[in-house]
Amino acid sequence: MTSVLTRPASAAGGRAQPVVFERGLAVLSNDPVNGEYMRLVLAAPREMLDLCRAGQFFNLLCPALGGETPYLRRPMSIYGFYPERGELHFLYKVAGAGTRALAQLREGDALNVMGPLGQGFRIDDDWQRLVLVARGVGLATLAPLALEANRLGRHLTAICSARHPDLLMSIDYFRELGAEIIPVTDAEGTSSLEHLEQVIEERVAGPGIDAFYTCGSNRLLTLLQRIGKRHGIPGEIALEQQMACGLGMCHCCVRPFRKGDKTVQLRVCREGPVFDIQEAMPW
Amino acid sequence: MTSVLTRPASAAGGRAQPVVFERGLAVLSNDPVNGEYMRLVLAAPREMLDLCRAGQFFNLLCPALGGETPYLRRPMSIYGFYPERGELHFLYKVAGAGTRALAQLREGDALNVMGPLGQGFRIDDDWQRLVLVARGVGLATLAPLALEANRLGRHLTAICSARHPDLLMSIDYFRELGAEIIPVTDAEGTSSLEHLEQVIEERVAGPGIDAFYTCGSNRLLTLLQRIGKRHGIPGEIALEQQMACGLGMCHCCVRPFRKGDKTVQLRVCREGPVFDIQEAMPW
Amino acid sequence: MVDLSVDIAGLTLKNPIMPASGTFSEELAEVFDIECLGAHVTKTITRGLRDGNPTPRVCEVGSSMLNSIGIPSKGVSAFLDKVVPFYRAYETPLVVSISGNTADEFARLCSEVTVEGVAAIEVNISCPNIEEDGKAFAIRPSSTYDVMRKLRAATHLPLWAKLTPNTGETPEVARAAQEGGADALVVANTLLAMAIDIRTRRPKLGNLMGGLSGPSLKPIALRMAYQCAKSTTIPVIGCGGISTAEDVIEFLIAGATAVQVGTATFINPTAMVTVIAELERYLEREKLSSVRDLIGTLIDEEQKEGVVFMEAAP
Amino acid sequence: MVDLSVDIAGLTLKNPIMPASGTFSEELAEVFDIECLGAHVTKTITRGLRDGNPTPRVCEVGSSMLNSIGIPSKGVSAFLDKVVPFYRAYETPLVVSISGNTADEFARLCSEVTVEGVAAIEVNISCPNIEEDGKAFAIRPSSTYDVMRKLRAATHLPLWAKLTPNTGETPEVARAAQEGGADALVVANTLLAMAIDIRTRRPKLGNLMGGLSGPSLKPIALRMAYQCAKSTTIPVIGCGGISTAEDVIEFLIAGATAVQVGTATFINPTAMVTVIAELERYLEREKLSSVRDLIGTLIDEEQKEGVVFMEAAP
Ligand SMILES: Cc1cc2nc3c(=O)[nH]c(=O)nc-3n(C[C@H](O)[C@H](O)[C@H](O)COP(=O)(O)OP(=O)(O)OC[C@H]3O[C@@H](n4cnc5c(N)ncnc54)[C@H](O)[C@@H]3O)c2cc1C
Ligand SMILES: Cc1cc2nc3c(=O)[nH]c(=O)nc-3n(C[C@H](O)[C@H](O)[C@H](O)COP(=O)(O)OP(=O)(O)OC[C@H]3O[C@@H](n4cnc5c(N)ncnc54)[C@H](O)[C@@H]3O)c2cc1C
Ligand SMILES: Cc1cc2nc3c(=O)[nH]c(=O)nc-3n(C[C@H](O)[C@H](O)[C@H](O)COP(=O)(O)O)c2cc1C
Ligand SMILES: Cc1cc2nc3c(=O)[nH]c(=O)nc-3n(C[C@H](O)[C@H](O)[C@H](O)COP(=O)(O)O)c2cc1C
Ligand code: FES
Ligand code: FES
Repeated sequence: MTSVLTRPASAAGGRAQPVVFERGLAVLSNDPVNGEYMRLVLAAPREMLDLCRAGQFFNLLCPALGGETPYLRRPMSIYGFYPERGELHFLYKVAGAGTRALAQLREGDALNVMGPLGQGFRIDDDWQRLVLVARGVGLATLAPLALEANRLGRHLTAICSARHPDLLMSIDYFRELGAEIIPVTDAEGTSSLEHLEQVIEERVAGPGIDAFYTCGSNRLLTLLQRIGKRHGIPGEIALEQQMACGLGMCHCCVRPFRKGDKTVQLRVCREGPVFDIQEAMPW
Repeated sequence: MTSVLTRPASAAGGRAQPVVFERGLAVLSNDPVNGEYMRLVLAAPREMLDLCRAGQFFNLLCPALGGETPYLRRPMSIYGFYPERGELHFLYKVAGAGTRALAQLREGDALNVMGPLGQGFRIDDDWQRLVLVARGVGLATLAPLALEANRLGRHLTAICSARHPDLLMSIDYFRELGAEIIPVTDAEGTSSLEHLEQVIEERVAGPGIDAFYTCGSNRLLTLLQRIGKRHGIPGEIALEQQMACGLGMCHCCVRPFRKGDKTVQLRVCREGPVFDIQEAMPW
Repeated sequence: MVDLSVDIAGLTLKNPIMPASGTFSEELAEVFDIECLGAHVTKTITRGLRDGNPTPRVCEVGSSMLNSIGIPSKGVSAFLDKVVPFYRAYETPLVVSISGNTADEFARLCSEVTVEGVAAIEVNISCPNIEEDGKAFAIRPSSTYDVMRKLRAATHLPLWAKLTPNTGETPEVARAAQEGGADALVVANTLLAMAIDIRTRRPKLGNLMGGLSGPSLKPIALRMAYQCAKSTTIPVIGCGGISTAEDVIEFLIAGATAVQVGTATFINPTAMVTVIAELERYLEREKLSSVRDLIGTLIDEEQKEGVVFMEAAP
Repeated sequence: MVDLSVDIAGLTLKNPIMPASGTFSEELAEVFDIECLGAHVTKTITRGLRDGNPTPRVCEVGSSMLNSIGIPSKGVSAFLDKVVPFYRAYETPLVVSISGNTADEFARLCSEVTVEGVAAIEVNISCPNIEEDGKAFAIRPSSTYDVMRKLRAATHLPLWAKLTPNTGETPEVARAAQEGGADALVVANTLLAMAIDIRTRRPKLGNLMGGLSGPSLKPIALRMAYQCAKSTTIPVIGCGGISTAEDVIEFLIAGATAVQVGTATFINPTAMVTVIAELERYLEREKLSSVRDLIGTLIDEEQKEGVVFMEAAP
């Protein structure tokens, strides 16, 4: 529907204003990125793109195509948003019915999207040296963070992990945005936790790290929690959970978080998908 | 599956043999015939076409196309079957979800059909002068009767009724097969029951009529029952009813019939769709 | 101009379309102006704090879904402090959904939410009654009657009793609810169901089973709405699988005075807005001046002996 | 070679796939060789002649259907004279489905169909009990137990009790059926539902209401099959919305020993043939030597307190 630029506080006395779009967008392209991933580019209106933030997501109404009949919407991180060009990008892995249907979309088809949704990444003023650690499709979620870091003139190191060098995505993208890349792969034996810990510790000792960013993986979470605690480095993690509404209404997307000595259930779609890395709980 | 040439008696001691096909056929064409009707031509195997009889029908698994999701199969009379050319024809009116989906089929698409089903028209050896009276899409059901009559060298008169001369279908088809045509239309005021009765009575008095064929309409049924009784002329009617299985299993397609002084429920898909005209009951 | 307003036990709704409990919250106001709805219905709360069920809490089944959210609740005081004030900014009547595992706790909550700004209380009697065998109150007429009596005594606000489809005695339960003091019936909640992931051989829901909602539920909920309208004299609010104006019309013809839209909002967040607009257009096309002219207009005399009280199919 | 055979109370089926009553008859033998099925299950008969319900008797709802066929019956002697002999030509066990509106009539029919050529009797206790309030026997544990006792006394053949989903007491009814003498449970029949044609404002079924079958029913029937397997010690035969091998596997994992395929045969007359072949391929792929290795393998310990006896969703 319509939109305003800031997300209103829900509990305040006044009425909430519409800030979330639900709209059919035209597909500009939908191409394989490598054997496992596809990039979907949609034409989006400026006022929608102006609202987008790195780390937020959209809830996509996957079409009934190719014999698939996905019912619920599918959440997808914003892979890129370009208000100047009027483009909204997603990077996705074909997993089940919904993404199989997405993969059938052709130029000119329409896709109904709802968003932007959720809380994006935080980059505090004094966080100058950022490090992101991600694997696989997690890079989709972290990619726009590189754009944002670049816009804000921060230094970003991207530790990109994959099974095989062929599957390392977004590297060029990160490089273009001036990020330093550290690729690690299973095939080359460089992606083990021990090796990663060593690489990170060297940076902490050397140039220094002001904040960590990661997503999705339990192993990376515990590693970064440990290093973060050890050196007092803050960080954020983007998490996933099954969703229905994507807006905060249904409470199906909760995960447990540590708040002091209590465990609280927070909604990934609303309080997240980005959370404080120390509050997140391994699963 | 497989097939044999004759329909086995179900109750007999031996095992029944498969005689009904369920198969995906390629669409050869699917074109509008006039504003309201479409003709669908499928490529069918010889052994299926050899089993077809005028008056029988197929149960079509309408595809999920154009946003339609028909679930049950849709019964359609055989409009034409040409073992020599390997063609199976249907003539249909776009009514609801199933036929709207059918209308989306394009050359080369596949359509799953099941059949041939039901009992076709009877043409006894001493029935030389046949008269069919039909309206609208009913002509689809009666068309192959003309073919059969032609093959058997019988004389056929087709009284074709429609709202408007433009909607008179199959006339050329009947004419090609050597049938005599009597068109009647609402627009010209020639389709009233009184006028029809007069036309038919003249033929009874003149060249004579050995058997009547009609379908679907209550008004035509009662008219032909009356004339048939008056002159002792036998006849048959093809009837419709909502169907699910099309085979005789579910008993959803029953209609009441007079058998002597009793009323019995018969399955349109199995004992029909063609019934003795005097046994049929107006509805 | 057609008149979309309906009356539910003295409460006038500007149109018969409202959200179903648990599928609506303040957040939807970020998508459209929720003042356009007939009523606002909040997620069920309990008196105390509750975490809700383990995840995964939802899954897809065909073109419908299962959920086992449970009733995570921040408790009644958080609700009164934060949620009720949010809705005060709207003129749309606020309907508060509550539940409890014992009749007394339930009744106590009922009186606690009887505050200014609340227009009616929806009592979710589809929740387990732990004082008996853990079956929902609304599975049996007797437990329905007993809990409704206590709830009735606890508030002067209109009471909407929300029934469960997990029963073989819908008409009897509906009558018991009316006799116990319900002013309207919400028909119905989700139907107990299950799905298994054959690869992992685990239930698709963390809670093993959950409630079916969405299009698959529609013919069942419609049957129940009809049964309830036939067997009581209080307004029925249809709920279950409604996603289009045609669905709404089906429920109104069956005898519902209003409807709730649940799962459809997840698929299409503006579903209710569209439904209101299309309902209005339909009435104009049909030359009906009021939506009330549709209610209970099913032509069913031929089926007089019917199966209103027959719970057995074929 | 994988072993597809299962044992239902002493009766060995060569595979666990059989048709559901009312969706199968001699005519299907014209489409494929029905000797490939695990069993043949006939349409329910009653003792006397019955016409069945008014038309229309079926309609489509979403990707499922409603039916109100009723039980048209040519009576028991026509059945014994014509139907039973047809199936004697097959080695596949014949299961005869019967029903009655009073327990005594039902039991009498049960003994009348105890003839050579019949391998088991499926008792459709989802039909109305006219001696009580017209509710189906299988809606309540007490009426289930009473009718099963009489049926048990009437035959030495294995008795399969077919349950209804129109109840809030599935586990209790299942236990009552076992205690009353059932050798197996068929879970389940259709769910009472309704559809309205908004143009004519008439019910889409001549009988006003009818039973829901097809994919929409699957998650409900699966939940019931699981509940029955957990709450009794006799084999459960799953039924409801099964149309693919994956559906069958879901039911087997939930605890069903065999399954019945109903509506799917209307859509795809060779559905059962395909399902048998695909089930075999699945077992080969999974390196399981017997289909029996799948039965009841649901990993559900984490949900120990579960909701096996909870009939209330959210
Ligand atoms: C906030 C968020 C952002 C995401 N961003 C991306 C992204 O940028 N690229 C990408 O490839 N994937 C992303 N995912 C995961 C993506 O949502 C799932 O891969 C997708 O929903 C799978 O749908 P499917 O129908 O193909 O698979 P199925 O397995 O058939 O899905 C069945 C159901 O499970 C849900 N589901 C399955 N996997 C996940 C998952 N990992 N997280 C949440 N729900 C899931 C589906 O939404 C659907 O409801 C994100 C998930 C979340 C929660
Ligand atoms: C034996 C037989 C032969 C037929 N031959 C032809 C033919 O050659 N050409 C043609 O155009 N039509 C024919 N019909 C009618 C045709 O089956 C329906 O028009 C068609 O099923 C409508 O489906 P729909 O989804 O478009 O309409 P909807 O109205 O959406 O259909 C809803 C349901 O009602 C059923 N239905 C609707 N109308 C009829 C009907 N008249 N008879 C039986 N079921 C119906 C449908 O099959 C479906 O299950 C025949 C019917 C029968 C029984
Ligand atoms: C995610 C979810 C949560 C729900 N929570 C509640 C609830 O808290 N209280 C309640 O009475 N019903 C609850 N329901 C049931 C709905 O209010 C509604 O009765 C049901 O979903 C059927 O309607 P639908 O098919 O339109 O969704 C919930 C349903 C869903 C899908
Ligand atoms: C047309 C039709 C007729 C039926 N007749 C009977 C019957 O006579 N006896 C019976 O026990 N069940 C009957 N049933 C129910 C089925 O046996 C089965 O329990 C139900 O349809 C659910 O399975 P499905 O979803 O696979 O169809 C009938 C179902 C249909 C669709
Ligand atoms: S998906 Fe509904 S609350 Fe998060
Ligand atoms: S359609 Fe099933 S018996 Fe005729």
